Amino acid sequence: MEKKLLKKDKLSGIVKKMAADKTLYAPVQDEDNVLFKVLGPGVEPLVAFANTKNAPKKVFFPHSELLVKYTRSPKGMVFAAMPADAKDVVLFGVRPCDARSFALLDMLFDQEKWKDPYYIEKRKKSAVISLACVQPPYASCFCTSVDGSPTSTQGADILLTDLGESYLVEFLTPRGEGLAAYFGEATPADAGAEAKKKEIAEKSAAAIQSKIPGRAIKPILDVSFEHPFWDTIAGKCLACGTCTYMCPTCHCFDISDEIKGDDGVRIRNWDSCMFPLFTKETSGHNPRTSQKQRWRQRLMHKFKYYVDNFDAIACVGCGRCVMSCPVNIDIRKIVTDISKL
Amino acid sequence: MEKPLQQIIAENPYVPMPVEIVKIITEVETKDIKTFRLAFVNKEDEERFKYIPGQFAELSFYGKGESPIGIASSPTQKGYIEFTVQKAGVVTSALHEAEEGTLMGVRGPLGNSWPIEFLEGKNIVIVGGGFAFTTLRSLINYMIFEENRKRFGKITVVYGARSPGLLLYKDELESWAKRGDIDLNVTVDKGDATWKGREGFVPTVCKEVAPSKENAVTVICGPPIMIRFTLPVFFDLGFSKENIITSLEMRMKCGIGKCGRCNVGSKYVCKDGPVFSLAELDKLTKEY
Amino acid sequence: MEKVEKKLREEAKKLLAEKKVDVIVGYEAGTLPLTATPVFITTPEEADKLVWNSFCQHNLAKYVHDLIMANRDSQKRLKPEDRKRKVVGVVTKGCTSRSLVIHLQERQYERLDTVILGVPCTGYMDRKKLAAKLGGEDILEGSLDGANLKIKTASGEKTIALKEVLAENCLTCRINNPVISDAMMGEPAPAMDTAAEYAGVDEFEKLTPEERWAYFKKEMAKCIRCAACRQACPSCYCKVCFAEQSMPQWVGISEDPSDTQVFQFMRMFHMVGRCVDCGSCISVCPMGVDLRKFLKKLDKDCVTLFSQRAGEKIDFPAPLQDQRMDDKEEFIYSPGGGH
Amino acid sequence: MSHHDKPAGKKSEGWEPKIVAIVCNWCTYAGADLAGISRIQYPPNVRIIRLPCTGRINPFYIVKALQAGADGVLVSGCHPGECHYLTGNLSARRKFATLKSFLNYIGLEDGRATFTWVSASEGERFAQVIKGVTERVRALGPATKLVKKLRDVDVAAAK
Repeated sequence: MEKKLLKKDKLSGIVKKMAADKTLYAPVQDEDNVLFKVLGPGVEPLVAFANTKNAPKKVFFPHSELLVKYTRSPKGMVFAAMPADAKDVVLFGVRPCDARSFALLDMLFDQEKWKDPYYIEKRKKSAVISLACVQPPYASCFCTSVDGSPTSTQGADILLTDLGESYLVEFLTPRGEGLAAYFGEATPADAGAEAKKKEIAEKSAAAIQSKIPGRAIKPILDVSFEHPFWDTIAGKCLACGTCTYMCPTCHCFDISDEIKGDDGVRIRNWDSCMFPLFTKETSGHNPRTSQKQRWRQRLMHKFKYYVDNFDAIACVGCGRCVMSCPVNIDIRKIVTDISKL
Repeated sequence: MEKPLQQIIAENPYVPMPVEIVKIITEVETKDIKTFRLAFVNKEDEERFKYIPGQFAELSFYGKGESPIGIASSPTQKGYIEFTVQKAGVVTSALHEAEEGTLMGVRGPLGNSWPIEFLEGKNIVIVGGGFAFTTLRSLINYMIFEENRKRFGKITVVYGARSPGLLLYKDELESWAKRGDIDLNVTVDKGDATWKGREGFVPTVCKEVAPSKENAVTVICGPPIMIRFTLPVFFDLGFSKENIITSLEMRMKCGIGKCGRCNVGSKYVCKDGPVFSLAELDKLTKEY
Repeated sequence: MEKVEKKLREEAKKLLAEKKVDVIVGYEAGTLPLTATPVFITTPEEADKLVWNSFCQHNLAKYVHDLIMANRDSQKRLKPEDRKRKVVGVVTKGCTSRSLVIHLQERQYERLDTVILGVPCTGYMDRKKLAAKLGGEDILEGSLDGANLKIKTASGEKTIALKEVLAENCLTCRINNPVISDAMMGEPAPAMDTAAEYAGVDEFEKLTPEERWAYFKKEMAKCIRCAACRQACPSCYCKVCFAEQSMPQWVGISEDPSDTQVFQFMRMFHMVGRCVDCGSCISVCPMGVDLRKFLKKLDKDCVTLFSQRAGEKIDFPAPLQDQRMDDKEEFIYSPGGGH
Repeated sequence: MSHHDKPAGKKSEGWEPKIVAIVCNWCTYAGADLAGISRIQYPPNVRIIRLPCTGRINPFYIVKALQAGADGVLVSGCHPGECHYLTGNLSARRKFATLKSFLNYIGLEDGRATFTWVSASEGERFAQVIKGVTERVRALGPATKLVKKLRDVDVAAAK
């Protein structure tokens, strides 16, 4: 696919132009946080090293999403039609780890047998412009341990790499090429730029210091469901679910109905396997009564079940859970400890 | 722009099909289990809702949400589907208040099913306890249907409830008893003045009936305590784990393997189950 | 602080060796720079893990409640005479001790269930404040050197005064030494700046209702309904939270603005006379919602209306448990005049 | 805080305030009865919910009523010292004092939630209270704060 060079000072203008034409999400400073949100007019998109506090998965898998509308007739429930089309969306400044999360979520939401039309529709209508990490943003980044890299193209439609003076713009997919018109000021990339990119890629991958045995623990997990090790991990866990809400790949949800007058809606909302009520049945029986079981579920889901089902680790190594856990439960340490079982 | 509802239903597994409650049967003396007969509002939805015994569906009730319930009717019964529902949570309680003629929604069929192809040509031993008899009833009605009966060997049924008043489908039990091609053993833990049938727990009755393991498969569904004591009986009779089939229950929401709460190990009960053989269950974790 | 830490470890060893406690809940060093994290110590050998420093932020009373309840639940089926008490030792600063008092006032467990290891507290570092100071730059290494933090980031080494990044609730803390304890690990700490305790609330009260509503709305819009605030709160121990009851369903679970506002409003309102201003909810909030602006108002009202502070006195009923004829009632409406 | 806060919304044409009154069984409900028996006129804008005692009122009822779209909520019980259960209303008074203050603090108009006492013999006072509260809420206009609207696709897309 095509590669171009773009002078660095041109980027902001291009992004703002896109934001004027389409719904564009970008990292934006919001009080003390950098959040991934819709870029309003006159707002500067951020291209600094830090990643967004919230994961960009919410664009395709919103926190609360309308599934079904209905009304009440004298006889009961009557289902209403729903608008068909999602809007064209551009995601700008997505980190390669987060872009990989889309590829991982595709595996679940876009399976052969059951497709999730809400997710797929939004995914189809979107283009992801990824921004390579020329330096790892955090000491807790560990993408290289979970099949990723700071310059991974997985899940992205365009990859931008900061070469110093200019960005190398790689159009990776037809969806990415659909945005080529916006990059009119870019010039074709030469071999020198490619070499530079390669050098940066190697350097940035080497700069990721934090390592965990991501794939290596799978065979251990296969046989250690009952291991006493699990008793040691979750004592201090608050069951707050912050890790799952911040995680770019966590995708568990709840469905609830709301009514007002004669109108009703069915909404799906993010949920978390960390919550005691997540699996509690009407009868009162709960297959996962303890935080130990719930933590084991979270870890197993990411490092075993997902591998079993899709041959992929459901973790992109962004380090959000490590940084946001209020009691400092560090998934890197847990995975490392498991590898020694 | 809005799409017509019928097209959405065809493309979207989250959107229920409209149905009408055409009949409500109170099954037990405690009145907390009722069978709801639902007819599709649109003919094409009935075509779309092609199911096999053992599958389940999500029932939608106005303002209350959805609840996953096993299908109690057999696909051989045309024109309607049936669900036997115990009053327990938000949706089922609302359903129990409903009257005939109420419009609601149904989403499905979901899950795998009793392994019909695997069962074909074999002797089938059905063991059910209490309220968990619903999808077994579907299977029995399917197997004894005229055109299907010859596809299966000997059919033995052991069905137990705590008391005579808690037996489901009493009329059907009577009609099955009159048939010569099904060995029906209905038992209650404790009978009453009018009860002339068997008394005793399901495991004990299974031991007495002692079905042969030759070319036989047993399909078990019931409360965990019943299953726990029944399994050893079948092991003693020589049934292999591949030939013992059961159905799991878990909290579910989406029913299509996305929402992430009903997994047992790498398998989702809603999508890969609810039906598993004991051999399959052995390979999974014990978190259910 | 080193002295306190040393004494703490000695005391913990002794208690565990003499089997006076089953577990000690304390703090150990975290895996990230400048952090401390809760730890459960069950053998004397492990006691050396315990730390006491300016990063010990959590209100450990939450774990005391959790551990005692879990123990009780696990023995539900035993005969009363066969049940065993689980004694939890807990490293306790001022706010933690007030939470313990609240648990005792609300008869969650008995005083005999805990051994309180009191520590004098001079406040903890607010990670969010520090992050803001560093402009979001990642902390590669860090240490506390006297009154200053020495921090290494990608852009170089920095020195920041600890006082500048102490949590807001600590800066104006009125009760920074434990109100109850079985043993104190050192001399009581000097008082903090209590004069400014309600400065934020006073200022907010001066705004117009529309301005206040705008602020409330804006802050609540940040909330992602993860309920981390509730989970971290030592006073939030209901077996099933109102937010999760389904019959009736009090509040919707989506991020609908009204549902979020009502959830937060009611959760906070449950803290009348029960919020000890420990900052747990604020420090765990992933989105940085300004909950303290509102919680502190409840505290102020409690003081002005009922002359009480949450968990301050053990032999006194909690404000909302108390019934008095002589309460002020200016808020009562009377037709034709007044409220 | 004064009750002359700015109205939250424009008074829409033909709008009538909806007021939920949560009252205790022994005093205020009897007072309302007396007002009825005595044929004292008062505005028809209240929907009365009877509970055993104001002490039984979960503050959530008040907030929930506001969320569901009530323009005003009135809580009324026995005067202090006259509680059928001795101290139920004293407990309630502490809850309501803080609740009202907290509602005002987050910016709700002062007149949305009203607390008062009406005894079984005060039929006239009951009518006066309803009149007063209705007028106050009418002056404020339809409630907009905390009120829940059903989620729509547009809302979903905007997020």
